[in-house]
Amino acid sequence: MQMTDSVFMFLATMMVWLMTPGIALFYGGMVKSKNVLNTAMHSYMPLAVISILWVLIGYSLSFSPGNTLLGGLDWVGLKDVGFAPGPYSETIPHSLFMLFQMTFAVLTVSIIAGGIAERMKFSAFLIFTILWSLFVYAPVAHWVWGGGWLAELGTLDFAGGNVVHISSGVAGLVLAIMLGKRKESGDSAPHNLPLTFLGGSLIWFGWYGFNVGSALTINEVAMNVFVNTAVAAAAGIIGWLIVEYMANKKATLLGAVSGAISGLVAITPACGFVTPASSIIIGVIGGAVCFWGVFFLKNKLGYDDALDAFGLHGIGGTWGGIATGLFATTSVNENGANGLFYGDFNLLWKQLVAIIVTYIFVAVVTYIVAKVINLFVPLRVSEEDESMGLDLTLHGEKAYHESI
Amino acid sequence: MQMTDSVFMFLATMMVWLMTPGIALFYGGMVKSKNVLNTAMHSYMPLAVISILWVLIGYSLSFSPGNTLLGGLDWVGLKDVGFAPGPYSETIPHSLFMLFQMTFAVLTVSIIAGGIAERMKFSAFLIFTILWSLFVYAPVAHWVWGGGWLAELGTLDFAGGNVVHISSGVAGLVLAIMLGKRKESGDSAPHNLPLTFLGGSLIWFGWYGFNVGSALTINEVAMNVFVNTAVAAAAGIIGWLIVEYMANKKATLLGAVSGAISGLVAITPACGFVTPASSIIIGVIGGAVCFWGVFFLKNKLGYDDALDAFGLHGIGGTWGGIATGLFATTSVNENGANGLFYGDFNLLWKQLVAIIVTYIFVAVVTYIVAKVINLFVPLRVSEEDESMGLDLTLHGEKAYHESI
Amino acid sequence: MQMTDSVFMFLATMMVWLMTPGIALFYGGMVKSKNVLNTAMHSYMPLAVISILWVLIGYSLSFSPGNTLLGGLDWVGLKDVGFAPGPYSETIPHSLFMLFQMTFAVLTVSIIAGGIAERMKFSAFLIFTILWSLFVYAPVAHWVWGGGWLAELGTLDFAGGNVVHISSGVAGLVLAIMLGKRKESGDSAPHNLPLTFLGGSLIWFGWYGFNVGSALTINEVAMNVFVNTAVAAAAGIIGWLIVEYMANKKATLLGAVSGAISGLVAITPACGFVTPASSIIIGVIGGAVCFWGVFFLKNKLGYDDALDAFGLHGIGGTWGGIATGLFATTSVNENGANGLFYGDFNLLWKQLVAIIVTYIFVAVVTYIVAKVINLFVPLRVSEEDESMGLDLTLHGEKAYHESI
Amino acid sequence: MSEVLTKIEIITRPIKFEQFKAELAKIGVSGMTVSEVKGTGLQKSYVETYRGRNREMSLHDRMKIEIVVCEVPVQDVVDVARKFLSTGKPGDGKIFIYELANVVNIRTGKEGHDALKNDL
Amino acid sequence: MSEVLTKIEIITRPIKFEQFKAELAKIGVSGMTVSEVKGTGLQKSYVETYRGRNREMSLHDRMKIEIVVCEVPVQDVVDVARKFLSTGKPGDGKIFIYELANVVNIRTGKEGHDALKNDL
Amino acid sequence: MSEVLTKIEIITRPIKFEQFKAELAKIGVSGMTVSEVKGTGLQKSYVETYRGRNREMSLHDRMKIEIVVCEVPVQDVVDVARKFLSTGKPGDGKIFIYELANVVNIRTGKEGHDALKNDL
Ligand SMILES: Nc1ncnc2c1ncn2[C@@H]1O[C@H](COP(=O)(O)OP(=O)(O)O)[C@@H](O)[C@H]1O
Ligand SMILES: Nc1ncnc2c1ncn2[C@@H]1O[C@H](COP(=O)(O)OP(=O)(O)O)[C@@H](O)[C@H]1O
Ligand SMILES: Nc1ncnc2c1ncn2[C@@H]1O[C@H](COP(=O)(O)OP(=O)(O)O)[C@@H](O)[C@H]1O
Repeated sequence: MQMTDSVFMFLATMMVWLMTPGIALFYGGMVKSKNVLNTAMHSYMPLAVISILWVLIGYSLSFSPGNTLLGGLDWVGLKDVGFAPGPYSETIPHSLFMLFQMTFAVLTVSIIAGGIAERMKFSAFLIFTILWSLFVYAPVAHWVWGGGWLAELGTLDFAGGNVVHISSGVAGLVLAIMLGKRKESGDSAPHNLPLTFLGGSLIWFGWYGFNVGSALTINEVAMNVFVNTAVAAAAGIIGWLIVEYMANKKATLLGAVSGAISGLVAITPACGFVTPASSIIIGVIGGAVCFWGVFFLKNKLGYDDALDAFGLHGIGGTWGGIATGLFATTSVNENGANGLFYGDFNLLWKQLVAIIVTYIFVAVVTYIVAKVINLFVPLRVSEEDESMGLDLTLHGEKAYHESI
Repeated sequence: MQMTDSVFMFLATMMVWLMTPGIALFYGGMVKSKNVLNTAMHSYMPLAVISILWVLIGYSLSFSPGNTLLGGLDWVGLKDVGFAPGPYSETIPHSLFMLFQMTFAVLTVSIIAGGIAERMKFSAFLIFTILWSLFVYAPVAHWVWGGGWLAELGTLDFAGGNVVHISSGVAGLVLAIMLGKRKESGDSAPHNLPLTFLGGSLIWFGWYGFNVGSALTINEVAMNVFVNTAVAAAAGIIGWLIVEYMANKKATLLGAVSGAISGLVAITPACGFVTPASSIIIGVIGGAVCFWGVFFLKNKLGYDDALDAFGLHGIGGTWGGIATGLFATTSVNENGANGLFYGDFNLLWKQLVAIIVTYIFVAVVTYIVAKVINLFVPLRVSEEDESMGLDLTLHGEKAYHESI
Repeated sequence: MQMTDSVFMFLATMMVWLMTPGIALFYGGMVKSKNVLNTAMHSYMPLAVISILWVLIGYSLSFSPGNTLLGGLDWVGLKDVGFAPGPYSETIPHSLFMLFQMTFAVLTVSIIAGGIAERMKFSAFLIFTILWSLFVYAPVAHWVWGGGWLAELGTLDFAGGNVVHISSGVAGLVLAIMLGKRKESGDSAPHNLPLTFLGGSLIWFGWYGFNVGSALTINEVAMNVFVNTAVAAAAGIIGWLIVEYMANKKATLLGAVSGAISGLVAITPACGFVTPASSIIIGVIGGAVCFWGVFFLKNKLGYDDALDAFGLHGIGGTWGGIATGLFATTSVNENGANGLFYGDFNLLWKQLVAIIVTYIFVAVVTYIVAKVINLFVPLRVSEEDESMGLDLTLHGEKAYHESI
Repeated sequence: MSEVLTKIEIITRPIKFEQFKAELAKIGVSGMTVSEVKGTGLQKSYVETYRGRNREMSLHDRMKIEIVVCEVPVQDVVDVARKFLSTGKPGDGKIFIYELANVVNIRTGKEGHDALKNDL
Repeated sequence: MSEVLTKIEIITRPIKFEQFKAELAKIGVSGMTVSEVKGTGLQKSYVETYRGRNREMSLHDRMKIEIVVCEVPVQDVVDVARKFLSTGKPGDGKIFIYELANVVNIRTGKEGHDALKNDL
Repeated sequence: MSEVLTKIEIITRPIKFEQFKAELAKIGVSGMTVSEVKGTGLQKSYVETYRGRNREMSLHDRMKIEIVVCEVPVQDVVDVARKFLSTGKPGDGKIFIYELANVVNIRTGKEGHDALKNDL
């Protein structure tokens, strides 16, 4: 046990914690003013329900030794999860590791809300988050971090490209397709970009805790992660804006913020295994491909991924997973592996397997969960509620009041 | 002296610091747009005046050895409060402990502003904060934390249920009653809920520093506090929303944020002495009783506690104090005690004494202080100023400007 | 190497990082609603471009040993900047020191944006930031912190009064004069003060990391800095509001926030060398002179320093530099010196030299850089763009959308 | 068609609208349109101050209520409004009265007098 | 001058304005003024709830579109509007029609009929 | 009563209102009502872009100034407005002139011509 690491991880946990309200604000600013509270609520409620779920059973399913597919029930209700270090780090309390991971579990679910904004029933989404967290998040987290089969296979995912970003992005996409388009999808513009800017800034801030904290100690790898995260986000902005400027002759603020997030998503799986120079490249390409996903792919395929949960997290996470297979080098982290550009094709192959399996698993289970819920609670709100706005119809509130 | 603890407490201090601007935003979003700056100012000014007051005399009155009712003047002007550890912790600089406590003193005063919103004179409130901090906060803090009679009695108040929440809540209530209702009290709705959401999120964030930091070191108790705080806040949301849904058939965002704060207030005195399972119960009930206070009690008794300073902090703090007497167990913290549910009635009794005495003392002194101020400066603004809005009439500013 | 210091500096770095989005929000709230995104973008883009520039070359030019005027090229592309401690601290990784300094380099540029708001071409500003960072920031940082001639001379600048505040303030002023007045300068009022309040709060929060972190370790000096920063900010509010109240019979929220920043700017160079009592005086005067600069000097001289980059940072930084020469005492920091009030005139003299040289150097080079850019890209937007608003004309976005 | 269509436009300070609406409902007014406006008139101007700079502003927050009536007598509406809105202080506002040429109900297509009838 | 100037004021729910504008352009309407208003009428009221307190609100978001025409027949505008806006549900809104005394084009100074002509 | 009540409605771009008001005060106009509107007319449309998607928008920010006069000649108001507001570029706006049936002062109850007089 080392107190310094505990302080570090307490800080990192708090930083990641802040990303969830950050997402709520980031998303909230992008919807119409009649839906901002509902949207924020979607991202906020996981702080309540998933947190409780996590201590009750989620953590055990994800991290307790079990089999290669799912954790066991040993740590249900935090049994044996106390101050003594757990198997994942000798230097911090087990309960602290559990809380650090709780913030990831919460955040992942709150990202999904971007795909379903402005048309999903609140109660349906609430139920969905619980089931999804158990049936999708827990296994995928277990595969990668809990000693499951992807870990055994030797794929690399430093801070959660697969577990957090691909899984939430794909889930958002599946739900978006199942729900169908918003009635006013073609016509919508962010009602409050400063709010989105603020949210995006909190997200970026927290991401340093997300990535650097994933080292679980402040060592050489952690410091490299810190540098990589900083430059990849910066490069993501530049990548996005260049492509945006080429396409539209404008560099937008929403683009800059989105680019930062794209860069951050892209570097997430790779950050502990690549050099800063590679990180810049990964970030620039991350920004560019996410713009492409949001702009071109979405238009082309016609789904209404309202706030681009898939466009940023799914696509960025996919690129990040691939990039790890290309740019990883053991010179940076001896627990890592060499990627294609360092002479080894193996890793890229494993990364692709991990990505593809995650896509399929998440898509299928998300679909089933949503279909089952739909038997009891319709997923989509009524047309009238949608046009009146979900804040008023589902929550009985309006975000803004003027004098009259 | 241990550097790790210093870093930890620096972090905790900064987190609590952030709660005060958080309160300003939280409250600011809930008032009419013509009063948002005035409301924010009420919660912001303590950062200026109480901070200076604290180093000059407040800290000494609260924490220096004195008698059991009030601290002495030994540490006036930070005399002897330097880098060497003080009596409250051997592992951190005395000045750091002083700053940590400064953020509590500031925050407490800024909470009061919720009771008096939209009708109190700025100058009167400014003077009030200074006097109240000396005549109410300092003694109560001394009783509980400075080695005063409540400490001697053996009451438990881990992070400030009595000192911070009950005292500010009761003060807010007394002022609210003295000021009378706002002219438009029945008619007011939050002018900007995203602002309130943001403020509420910063408050929650900071609360981890508030509770965990109160351990003054990152040990087993601190880690338990961390878990308890996380689950109690989550449970508070759930508790509030369930009751709200039963009452109104809606789960609101303002309700969720208020529920989180209710849960946090409720767990504050208990967090270092109870188990996570108890924390969930305390949180759920906390959310429920605060909703009851805000909804039913306020309506019934007819006072205009505008932003529910008493409704959340007073009622939540009271429940938290009682809950400590019920759920505390020495299995979690050997410096604690066993509550009723662990076989000992003594603690509950002491908790009730502490609560009742705090209520009476705070109410009486708050009343006297306010009455005295009223002799020199009227507490309430003129009718005309109230209807024009306090931002314009008291501060010469408007929060928002459109093109015209 | 000491892990505790690394955690501390990680935290401090993150806190300073947050100041840049903070500035974007702070400034964004003060402009017209048609320019808020452009203004935020000016302060946000340095996070992208200056970050990359810093790892590529900026850090090397500023900090690598070179001559007394400029650093060398030894650390270009982070060569030799790794986990092993660098020359500036034995207890933290060199790369961490580099990142801490990165946040300063980014922030400095983002402050400049206050002078040029609502009329400068985005592309011109973007190019300007890059060149200015190389030709102005790097040398000045090297002089003071990189072992350059100002360090040799023995001037004191604890956390960057010269490097960060005077340099950005003067640059903002020079650009403001070159650009000329905004068409609607007489008529403009902050479009969203709660946003400005929020930004100002994040700035203050981050400033603790800025000042305390500049100690690079959490020792006696650092703790004194912590106290000084807290009281100087508080005193800055009081100083500003007193003078404002005397002038206008109103104490404003914008004044309070501006006063806090004034106090923080003023204490920045001094914080590691003076006592808390001196800090209160420095803060009060800081608030007062900045109000004078913003109110009287600006009106008198007639330049349009739109959001008072010079008024707060230039003037406050100048006062802070002088104050260091007056109030510094070796009793607080043996690596410091005694100021005039402690019997030695020498330091004040050196401080004045440092300030004057910085003014001249920054003004001249800023002017040249801007003139050269103007040959290729006009600095100022067209009249039509200015009246339509820069958000729409330069970025194709609108900050707020209502239902129609 | 002898019916006369009249628009009554009330400019006043922000008020408790729902109560006012209830009063009007009593005399048979069911539909109305409300908007936020700014107004200048007798009420004295105020001063805003930003970073020391003062600006004298004379625009006050006002509410504009538009009511089109046919059967309901105009005078009744004016009376109710005066009773509810008059405080005796500058800023109470004005009522402007216009004649309309026609009204069309978008949903039913009915015109004039019938357009204002509330049939579902 | 035998020309008649008419203002057509449409009150309806928030709509896709650009599409509506395109429809109107087809019949020759080029200029119009739009504002956000609130309206109460047949559409049922809703409940807002804050910290347990319920408030019944009957003001809905509405859009006011003002079009002044001279040459374009009023009936054409009404027809286009009804076609585009009518959903058959309460809340579709009303069209109010007024006569104008005159129009002045600020830029050119031209009056009446000519003021509405779009010559640059 | 031979008095004629006239409403002058000016639609123009956002302007420095306090200065404009001062100009109007010179010719005796004391009360007016202002609101933010959007307008489409000759001024060319602009493009907004969000995450790559472009939208062409033709609604510009406009200000609507309503002035009801009785004694003050309408032409004077029009002249002052044109002088102050005309820039010669599309978007300067229009002035619409209506006749009123009556005006009531809520505070005093006075009607018509007298309702507009500023007696306290
Ligand atoms: N001549 C006018 N033309 C248009 N609007 C007016 C006129 N006179 C008053 N108003 C509107 O009525 C509001 C109230 O008028 P004011 O003169 O302040 O009140 P009162 O006449 O009751 O003292 C003004 O703010 C303005 O919006
Ligand atoms: N008599 C009226 N005077 C002024 N505005 C009206 C009147 N009747 C309706 N309106 C406006 O038209 C809107 C739509 O009217 P409503 O009665 O809800 O729809 P519909 O008549 O199509 O069922 C209302 O919200 C209100 O703004
Ligand atoms: N026929 C019309 N009906 C209603 N409003 C109009 C009409 N024509 C113009 N407007 C309003 O006047 C504003 C200015 O008109 P525009 O044609 O842009 O300017 P100009 O005629 O001076 O070139 C428009 O934005 C619109 O709000």
